[in-house]
Amino acid sequence: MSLLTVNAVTSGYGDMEILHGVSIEVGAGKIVTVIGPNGAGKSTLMKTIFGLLTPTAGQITFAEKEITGLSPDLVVRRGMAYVPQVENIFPSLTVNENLEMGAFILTDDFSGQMEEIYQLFPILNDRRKQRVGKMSGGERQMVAMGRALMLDPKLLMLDEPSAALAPNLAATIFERIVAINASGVAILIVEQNAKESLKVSDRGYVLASGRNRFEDTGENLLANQDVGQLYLGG
Amino acid sequence: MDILSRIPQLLVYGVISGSILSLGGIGVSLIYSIIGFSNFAYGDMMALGAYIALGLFSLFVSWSIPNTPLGPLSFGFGFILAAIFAIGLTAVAVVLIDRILFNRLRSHSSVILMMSSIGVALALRNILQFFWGPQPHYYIERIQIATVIPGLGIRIKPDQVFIILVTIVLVVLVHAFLKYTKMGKAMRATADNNALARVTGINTDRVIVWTWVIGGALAATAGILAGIENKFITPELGWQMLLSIFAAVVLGGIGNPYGAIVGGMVIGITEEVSTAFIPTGYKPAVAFIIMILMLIVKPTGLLGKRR
Amino acid sequence: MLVVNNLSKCFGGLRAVHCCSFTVDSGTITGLIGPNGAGKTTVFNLLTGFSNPDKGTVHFCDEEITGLPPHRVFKKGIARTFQIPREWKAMTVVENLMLVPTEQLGERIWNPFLRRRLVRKQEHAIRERAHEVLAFLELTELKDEYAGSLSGGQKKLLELAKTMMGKPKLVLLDEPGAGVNRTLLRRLADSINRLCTEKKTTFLLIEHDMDFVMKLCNPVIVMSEGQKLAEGTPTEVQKKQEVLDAYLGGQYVAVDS
Amino acid sequence: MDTLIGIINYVVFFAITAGTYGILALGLNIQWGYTGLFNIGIAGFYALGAYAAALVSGPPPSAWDGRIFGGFELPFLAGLLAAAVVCGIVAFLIGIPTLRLRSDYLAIATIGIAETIRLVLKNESWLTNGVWGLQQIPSPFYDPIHGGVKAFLGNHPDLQGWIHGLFSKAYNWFYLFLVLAILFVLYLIVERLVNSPWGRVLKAIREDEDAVAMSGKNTFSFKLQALVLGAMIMGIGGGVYAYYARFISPASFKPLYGTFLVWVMLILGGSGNNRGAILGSFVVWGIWAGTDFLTEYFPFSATQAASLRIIIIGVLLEAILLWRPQGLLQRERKPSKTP
Repeated sequence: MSLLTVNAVTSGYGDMEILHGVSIEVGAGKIVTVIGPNGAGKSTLMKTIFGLLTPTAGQITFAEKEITGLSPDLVVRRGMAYVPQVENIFPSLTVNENLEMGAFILTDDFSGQMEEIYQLFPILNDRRKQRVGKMSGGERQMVAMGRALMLDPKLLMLDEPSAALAPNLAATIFERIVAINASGVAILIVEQNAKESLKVSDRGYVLASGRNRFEDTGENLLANQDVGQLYLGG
Repeated sequence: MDILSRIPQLLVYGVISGSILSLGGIGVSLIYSIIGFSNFAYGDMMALGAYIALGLFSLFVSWSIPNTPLGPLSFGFGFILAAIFAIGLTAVAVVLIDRILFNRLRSHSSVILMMSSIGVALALRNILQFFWGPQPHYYIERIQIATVIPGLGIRIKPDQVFIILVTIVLVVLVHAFLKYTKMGKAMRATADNNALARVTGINTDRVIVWTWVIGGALAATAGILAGIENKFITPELGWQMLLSIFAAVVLGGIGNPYGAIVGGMVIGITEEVSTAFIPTGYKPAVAFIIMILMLIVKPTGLLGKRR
Repeated sequence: MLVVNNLSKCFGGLRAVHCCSFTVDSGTITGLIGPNGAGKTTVFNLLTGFSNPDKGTVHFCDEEITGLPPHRVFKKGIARTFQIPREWKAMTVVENLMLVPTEQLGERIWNPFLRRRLVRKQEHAIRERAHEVLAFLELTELKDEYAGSLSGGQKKLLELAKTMMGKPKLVLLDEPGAGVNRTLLRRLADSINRLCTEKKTTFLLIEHDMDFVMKLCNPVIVMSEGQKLAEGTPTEVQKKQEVLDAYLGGQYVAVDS
Repeated sequence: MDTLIGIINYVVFFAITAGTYGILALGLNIQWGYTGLFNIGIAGFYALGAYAAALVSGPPPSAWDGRIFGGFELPFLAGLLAAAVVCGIVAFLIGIPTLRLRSDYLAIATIGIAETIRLVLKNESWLTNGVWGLQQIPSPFYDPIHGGVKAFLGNHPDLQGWIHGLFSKAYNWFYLFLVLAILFVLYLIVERLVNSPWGRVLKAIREDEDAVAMSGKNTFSFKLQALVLGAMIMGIGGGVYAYYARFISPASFKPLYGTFLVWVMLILGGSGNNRGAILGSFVVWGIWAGTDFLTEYFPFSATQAASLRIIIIGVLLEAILLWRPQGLLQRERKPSKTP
């Protein structure tokens, strides 16, 4: 069953069109990675799905309802969460407060969900009262993911979760992503450094210059020499 | 020797005016960090609060709501009730101004918001002047006798103790609000990163309304307390304090409400102590010079973050 | 022409550029490619004085320019563009170009009065130069448009035009092709090519559109983890396994604090 | 006939004041319209210029004056020069700590300097004569013109009444001519500057300061020059006022109202356009003067009427910001000549 369907979406900033009809699909409970060289339109795709950019053509369907052009706060309520690549935490708030902000739209008790997140990221458990601004890149990324998970979303979208992280930390992040997925959350990742991400993915898409180029299982894409050529042209 | 002996007394006066400056400074800082501009109408929002309290108080007197002085204070229940209503009404008025004006200009640069706040400042002040005239109005005309604190030789009036206590209570309340309530945290989050706050599902428009509510309430309180301390109010009451409030905010680090408290106290005390050495009329200039020195030494202020 | 030796720069705990060495030969269009975060833009910033290197040297035309402030670097003959075009929106295209030349007499407040004729003469020369540049890039019809009303691609061309105003020896282009449509991209590549052959301008450019790089650049320098990983003709670079690895799984070294 | 004479005399008086404001608006236009500097201490520079001119040109302290300084009885132009120089120095000192920071700081600092200037004028009697102000500031060529006309009219009592009415205020005509001439010269100077490469840098700073710095220009220096030059022009405006009023005191300078009126004039006329600045000063001064007549029809006290006028101007400012932010005249776009 498909959770998210992006169908021939065209989008961009102002008069600058970046996506020229991109289609992807995320099944419920799956991990999907979108890779591609810089400028391929990966982040633009994320922002368009989440309603930060309005598509000029195409449809986006989520949980069997159309969400094309819906504003972010409504998309959040439908069960989708988004972790931007940079500036994805509130630096002057503590870990606990960052997580609480993730649950801003909830009116009922969310302490159970919060405990689950602390179990998922034990490093954060000891630092609940610490200001996130003083924490390292890897810990910030975990806070950002934790914040996004507070609403118990059906789909978690991560924009380059391993960017600017040391390799061992990046490995930890991907390990956590698998753990989050095991609890039933579908995950859509955008990555430039594709290997780690494709290893854990059920399915992968390759974008180039705002268009779909390849689509296959993660393993097959890793083995596909043509994908590499796409990065290097020719 | 004579000058030095006056300093302890001046320190006490400094804490009193510093209290009022701190309250104003917190409001200016919150508005700056969350809404993103220096609000030059803040002083006149203070005056608005003071006049609404005056209006309600005379109304309550005409309704024979009792105002027997509470203990050693110069005012009683009727005045306190008027003040509380005035604080609420000022908050409402300030939110209305935002809806009509600032909210619609928010897509422009912060300089345009600053400019429009100057228009609001003059309009508010002259609305007060239109209805009440430029002459001073008295809350209570009774003269209060200062008590001398034995041993120290410092004189202080019960009303002044009240001002300091109200300030402490409000600072604690604002701190608790920002620290422990959901809306307070959302306000800090919005100040940190407005775009992320929206992505997270925080209703930033409601955050802005709340910011004005708190900013307006603090303005009214500061205005009323200034009226109690001065014994009278004029439409220029807030404007006369605005420069000192801005100096306090810049000193503490613009956009940091805790810095505003520190800055308010420093400015309040320095202004009062300076009167031992230079003419009283130069108080605002003293604040201004401290501010300029701070800008030269460390533009981010005492508690400011480096950007 | 440009010799970069052992350049290093750390931001916080992050080694953005680490012992990076390469050279750019006169008369070439050199491509600088590499995965995200490889340190390419940081190298540009270090070359042009927008940040100072922790270590290493930069020589330009046999002269050391390490750590010179931007305007001095500019005067030595190195111009650059930025990833995101920064045009002066409410000024016309011509005005945008005319602002660029440094040391304009008329920028001293008294000269428009005291040395009016000289200022006029210089202004006339600068205007002609701007018209020339616009003609060269086939932008003449846009000269009196407000820069803010140009399309994304036209703004990129304007950026290139701005660098040309100073007759630089070396031009650094940061992602000239990003957000530019195919037609304009071809024009951009053509303009760069003509500038190189006709005006003898040397180019060093960061670009992610590989077709663009492969067609235009020779040689190509590949950066990864803040270092030079490979260098060669486009086809040579394409075949190297380590380059592919860098793109698909490379992580640059970070000292996580 | 008398009403007509009255109206003519009023119009002359009106135009003198509007022209003085036009000078201030030109100064502000350099700072805000071309460079984007947010100065809200205009009244401070205005007052400073007026006092500087008065001290340079006025008589030495008299026996009952509190001041012990000034009164050099220097000519008109020397006074205007002093006004410009003093304002320029103060602006320079304010600009140094604030122009590298966000625009809020310049705003707060300029309002602070205006307030400080006001306090100095009030308190430093040795220099300013305190609240009593400076008197007998000589209007240029007052004696020859006023005296000459008076003598002529005295010698010709047979002339009709309206001629007497009209010419008894002849000095105002001369002063109007003087104000307009100064305004025109300043306009030419500012126009030449903003259309020079210097002005081009200012406009670019207004659009995107960082990008100008990246082009190798010292933006701080340009901003400082614009602030200083604008303040000098404002100082000249103050001087022009002082020579006409012949008496100035701290009460002549309402700290915020003056500043505010000039801002509304510039915004309404069209910031970034010098003709707009001058047009705006005449239009807004017209509205200001017009509301004076209007309020007479309502049963308001004098202070109420004054308040009402400021409220009207305040609402006008907000209306412009909301609905016509570009003002009456837009920024000029000069087509480039093809060689």
